[in-house]
Amino acid sequence: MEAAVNNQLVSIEKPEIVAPPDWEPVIIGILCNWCSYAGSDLTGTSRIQYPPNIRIIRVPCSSRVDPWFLIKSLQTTADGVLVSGCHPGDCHYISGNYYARRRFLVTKKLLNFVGFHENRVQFSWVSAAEGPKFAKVVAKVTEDIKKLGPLHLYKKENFEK
Amino acid sequence: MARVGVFVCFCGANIADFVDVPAVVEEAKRIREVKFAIDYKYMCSDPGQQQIRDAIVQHRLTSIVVAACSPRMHEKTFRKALSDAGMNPYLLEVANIREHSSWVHQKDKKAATAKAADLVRMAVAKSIANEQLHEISVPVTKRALVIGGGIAGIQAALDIADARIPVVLVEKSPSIGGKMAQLDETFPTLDCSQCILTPKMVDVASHPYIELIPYAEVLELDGFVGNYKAKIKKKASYVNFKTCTGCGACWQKCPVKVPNEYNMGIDKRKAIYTPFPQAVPNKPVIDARYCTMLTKGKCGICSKVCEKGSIDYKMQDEIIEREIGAVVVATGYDLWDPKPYEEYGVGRFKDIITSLEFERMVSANGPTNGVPVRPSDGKVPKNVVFIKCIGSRDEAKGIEYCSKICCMYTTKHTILLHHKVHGSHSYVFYMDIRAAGKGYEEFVKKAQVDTGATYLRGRVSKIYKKGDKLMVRGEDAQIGQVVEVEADLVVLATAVVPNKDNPDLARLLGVSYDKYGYMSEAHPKLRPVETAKAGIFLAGCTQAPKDIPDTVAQASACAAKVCGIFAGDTMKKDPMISTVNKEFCSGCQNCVTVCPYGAIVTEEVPMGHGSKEMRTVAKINEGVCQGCGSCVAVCRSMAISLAGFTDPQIINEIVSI
Amino acid sequence: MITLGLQEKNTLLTDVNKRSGANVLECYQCGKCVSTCPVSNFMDFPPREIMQMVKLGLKEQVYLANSTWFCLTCSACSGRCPREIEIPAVMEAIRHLALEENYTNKSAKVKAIRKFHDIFLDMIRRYGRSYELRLMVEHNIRTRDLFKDVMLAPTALLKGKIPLLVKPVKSAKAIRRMFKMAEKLEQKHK
Amino acid sequence: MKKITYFPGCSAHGTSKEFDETVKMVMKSLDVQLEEIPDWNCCGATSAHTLSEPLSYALPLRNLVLAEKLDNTTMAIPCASCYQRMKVTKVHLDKNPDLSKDIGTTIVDEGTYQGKIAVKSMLQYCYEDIGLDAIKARVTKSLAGMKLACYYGCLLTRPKAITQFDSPEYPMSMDHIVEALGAKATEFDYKTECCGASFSISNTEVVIRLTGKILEMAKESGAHALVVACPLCQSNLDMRQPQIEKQTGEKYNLPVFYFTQLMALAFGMPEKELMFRKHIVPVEGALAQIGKIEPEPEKVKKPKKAVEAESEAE
Repeated sequence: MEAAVNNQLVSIEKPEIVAPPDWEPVIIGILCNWCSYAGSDLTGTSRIQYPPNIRIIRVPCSSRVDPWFLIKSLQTTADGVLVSGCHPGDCHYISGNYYARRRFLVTKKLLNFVGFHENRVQFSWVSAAEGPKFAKVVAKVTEDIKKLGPLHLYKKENFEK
Repeated sequence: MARVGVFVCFCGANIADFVDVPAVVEEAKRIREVKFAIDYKYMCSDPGQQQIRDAIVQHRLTSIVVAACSPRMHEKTFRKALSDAGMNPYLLEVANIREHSSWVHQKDKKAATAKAADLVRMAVAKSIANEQLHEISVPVTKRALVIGGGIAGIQAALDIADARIPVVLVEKSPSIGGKMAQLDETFPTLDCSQCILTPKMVDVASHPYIELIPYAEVLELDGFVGNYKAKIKKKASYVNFKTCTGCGACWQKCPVKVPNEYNMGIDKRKAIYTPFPQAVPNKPVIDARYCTMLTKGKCGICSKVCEKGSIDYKMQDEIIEREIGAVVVATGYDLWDPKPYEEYGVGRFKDIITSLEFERMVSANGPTNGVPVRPSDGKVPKNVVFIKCIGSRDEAKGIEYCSKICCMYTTKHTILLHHKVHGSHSYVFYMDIRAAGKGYEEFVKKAQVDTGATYLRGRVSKIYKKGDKLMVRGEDAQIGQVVEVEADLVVLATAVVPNKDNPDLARLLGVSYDKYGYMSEAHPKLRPVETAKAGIFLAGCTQAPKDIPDTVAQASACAAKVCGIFAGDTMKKDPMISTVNKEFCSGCQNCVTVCPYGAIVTEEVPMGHGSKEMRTVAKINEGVCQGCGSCVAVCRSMAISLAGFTDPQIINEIVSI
Repeated sequence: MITLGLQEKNTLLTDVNKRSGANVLECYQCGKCVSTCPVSNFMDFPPREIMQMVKLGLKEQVYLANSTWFCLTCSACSGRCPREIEIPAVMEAIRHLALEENYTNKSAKVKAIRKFHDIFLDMIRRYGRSYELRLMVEHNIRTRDLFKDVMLAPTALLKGKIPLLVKPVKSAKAIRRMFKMAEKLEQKHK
Repeated sequence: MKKITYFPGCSAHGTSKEFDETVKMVMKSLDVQLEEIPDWNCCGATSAHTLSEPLSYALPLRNLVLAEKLDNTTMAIPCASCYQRMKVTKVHLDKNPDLSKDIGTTIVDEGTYQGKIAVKSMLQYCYEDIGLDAIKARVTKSLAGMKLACYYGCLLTRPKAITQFDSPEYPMSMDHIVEALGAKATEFDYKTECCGASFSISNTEVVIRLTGKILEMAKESGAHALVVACPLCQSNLDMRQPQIEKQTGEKYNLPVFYFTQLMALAFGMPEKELMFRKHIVPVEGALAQIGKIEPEPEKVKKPKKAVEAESEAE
């Protein structure tokens, strides 16, 4: 049913656009201050290496993430977005990450509906102690987005001209 | 027009080795709003900060970006530099080019530099949208809640109360004293535990600033630092403490005998009881599980013998509330149950006991009047084998960590055995002797040399019965041979595990805990007594296993922290909280539902200027708001914004990459 | 004296860990295995010492030790090991590695044990089942200990404890195929 | 009538014929039909896994495949060693299905491994599937008066991850069974110590040492006899007993029964058919204890300060 709806719309993903050989995706990572941001700091202090494509934005809690941020990111600068918060039950603000999760799922459905591939926006739980996990998550997201190809180029070609 | 200053740090070689710092500066200079950009070896050093201060004045900067380490590290330092130069500290943004770039992309300097430049650009963009913010002050309730009345809770309560701050001390059992009250003598000085503890217990009871609530539990904690509200359940004791004189007639006459927890079940107590003779408060309670009057409606002897008529079988649990400003959690520890050690025959052989059982037996006020005996036949043992690391450092059967105190209390037990039983001998099976502490190694030497305790390095593999002896088999790795010791009594040094109520309590307090159940400190080194939740502190074994000196030190540290919070009549609070634009608010109250702190209420405002028609809008209690931003994301009319993380700030970051 | 070189050259440790699926580095030398092991006092080096020697990379000593041959795989040690190390698997891995790299312990006892197993497998190869009388006789002949247990034989035979004949497995082909496959796989390891 | 797959093992035709026979008798009287695997082969025992890992899985695998063809849900194995090799292979294959590809090529004629049959030792089958109540119900001649030390050895309950049955340190299943037969199980601390098993022929010295200690502890526990569920344990404890007595100078005089022999005896089957004549250590002394019930000792007065284990209401 969903697929049928998708077909009726102009798909945003254009597989025929070939990325130039030196193309690297830009990924925006929106991390909560208490768990995931601290976790990403730990990745740094542990000197665990990960692909340099991610640009991190700090928010107090994953529940601060407005769907608008995701849409704006994909619209303007990013090829993919990662939102990361505390593990369920560990939210510094008691229940914020549950709201975030629910809101994220709805947003994802919307983006899907519009024609974005579901891997363009991803969600993860990374605690302050999970430095290695953060590196893994970033590596995976980067790889996923690389597979999907550029969103940005497409936009430049279609909107600027 | 914004005038931004950019300060890029080398962090010695930490950043400079993997990021081309001058290139980042050049890149920053190309941004229209950047009027000044410079790099420096250590931006956080005083000369580094001086450059920031000077530039603010010289170049009339309107916001500052420091590209250095994580803002979690030095944001406060740089904010201070700003305010020293007369600038609002919240006009600072930190670009994290160390943890997020130089340290994690060490193999690709070009990419790391490009990323650092991007991070700087994002920070500049955000800082342009920064607003001047001011710290908020919140009134404080100057009363502390201490949960748990062991030595940690007692020490914390006394220290806080001595600073003339009221304390509510809640203890689960009928008396304070905790595990320390069960000990005989303490290492490494062998001073009598009762002699040093009971005066403190009495102090607690008589202190004008301490409200002692025994036989009670904390049910709920609402609010935030400085303004908590606690609900406490006073369990029904069936004895009116106000009239009871503690004469003891009731428990002397009570016919129901049950195992005595204080003596580890070695002897019996009555269904109406005071836990031990030195109990504080020295008032009996009725154990409703056993009292036949309460279970079957038959007996009533205690009521008959009580001259004061203090017995009240109809008493109900009572729930009371207290307003408090800070909490000290001191719930102590439990001992690990050694049942999984089937190869030792735990549960089958009566003459295998735990260390605390041994401690009770050698205690002067213990069930055997200070002489250890074999539970099987009541004989006094001569050869006693002590086995350390029971459950500790044993992933297979127990827990991974070292319980920290067993090495020392076992040493103490060998000495006590030597003192109490003439001609006795101790064998200690150990893996390592961990005697790091003042006077500890000397204490071990005393046990080994003066009392001649035999130390055998190896884990015991099997215990079996031969006649009335227990044969204890283990390797002595020193000589590389398997040895068997004929033992009269075997004492297991069981591991320290967290109080089994810890996870439940942690959840109701909103504090995190680890996989074992110990509550987590905010930082393992630099904030060892704080929790991540402001105003809640940890003392003693609630946080990790520790001995009495460490526990007392930590309890006093908690007291200092509590007194710090209560030093003024108000508390300073981060201004990063939500505010409502009443003009835009549609009164849908979505924000009220999502706020995890109940910080959002509604108020009535006039429909328009001078109008008499009223409409409902949201109102944020700035004392309660913690700044999570949940309300901002759900607000349909964009009426709420979160200071420091406003929509323009974040969107600026997104579009500037 | 033993001179310890670079740990990265310690192929013994990586080989043993890989083959056994255990991690020898987890051993913290508590010695519970030693006093558990029913045959530790017959061994050149009890399990705890073998573990340490593997950590130190003392390949020759480990491969030539009789310990791995004496291990009965009774699993008492691993059941009690606080770090849950599969010690019998470690012993077996060392034994197999030593066999593959042609290290042979020349002591009479190990020889006798090996002989026994060789004869036993030989018998299975031939008949598909084991045959106790032949096992005993052949073992005595091959270890030159002709009169061992000779006192037991008459009673055992009289009591019908040891049958004189064996009923071989019908599909001998399958058995032969197994032995071939095993040899092939072992060659691969070498 | 229940039907199960039966794997007798090589020793059933030799050293442990009495085990095999009594298993068959007991199962018949408990209404269980044993279906023997056709043309089974040796499990490889200790020798296979000592010398060759692939072989130690290949040999039992053929039996497992043949067993599955019989379409029963459970296979019961009297010999502890066969049981363990079979169970180890099963657990290993279930965890690493790739392995059966390599090894499975050798048994193409028999079929492929499905992994659907449960592998149990005869002791486990009696304890778990038949149950104590059913056993108790069949007893016509109580063994009351007999004190028995139940010896499990190493392979029946260890390693826990493989066997998933009873305690690896102090199992009680066989104790419960002999108590169901009316006998008394003694507190026997050496019930899971290894007897030396596979060294019986190649390294007799070790076996004598280990077995001697087991016999000593059994005697110490006050037992009239030992009960086992493993042919290797039986032959080591029984056949080597005179040798051990000679070396230590002690007289143990402990006959070693298979638990099924005692079940058959308690079920009222004629003694003649239970093959007691096959035992090296004479059984008459132990059997004579049946019916001699000691008077219950008077309740010993508990010492004043002793620990009383009373159930605490928790």
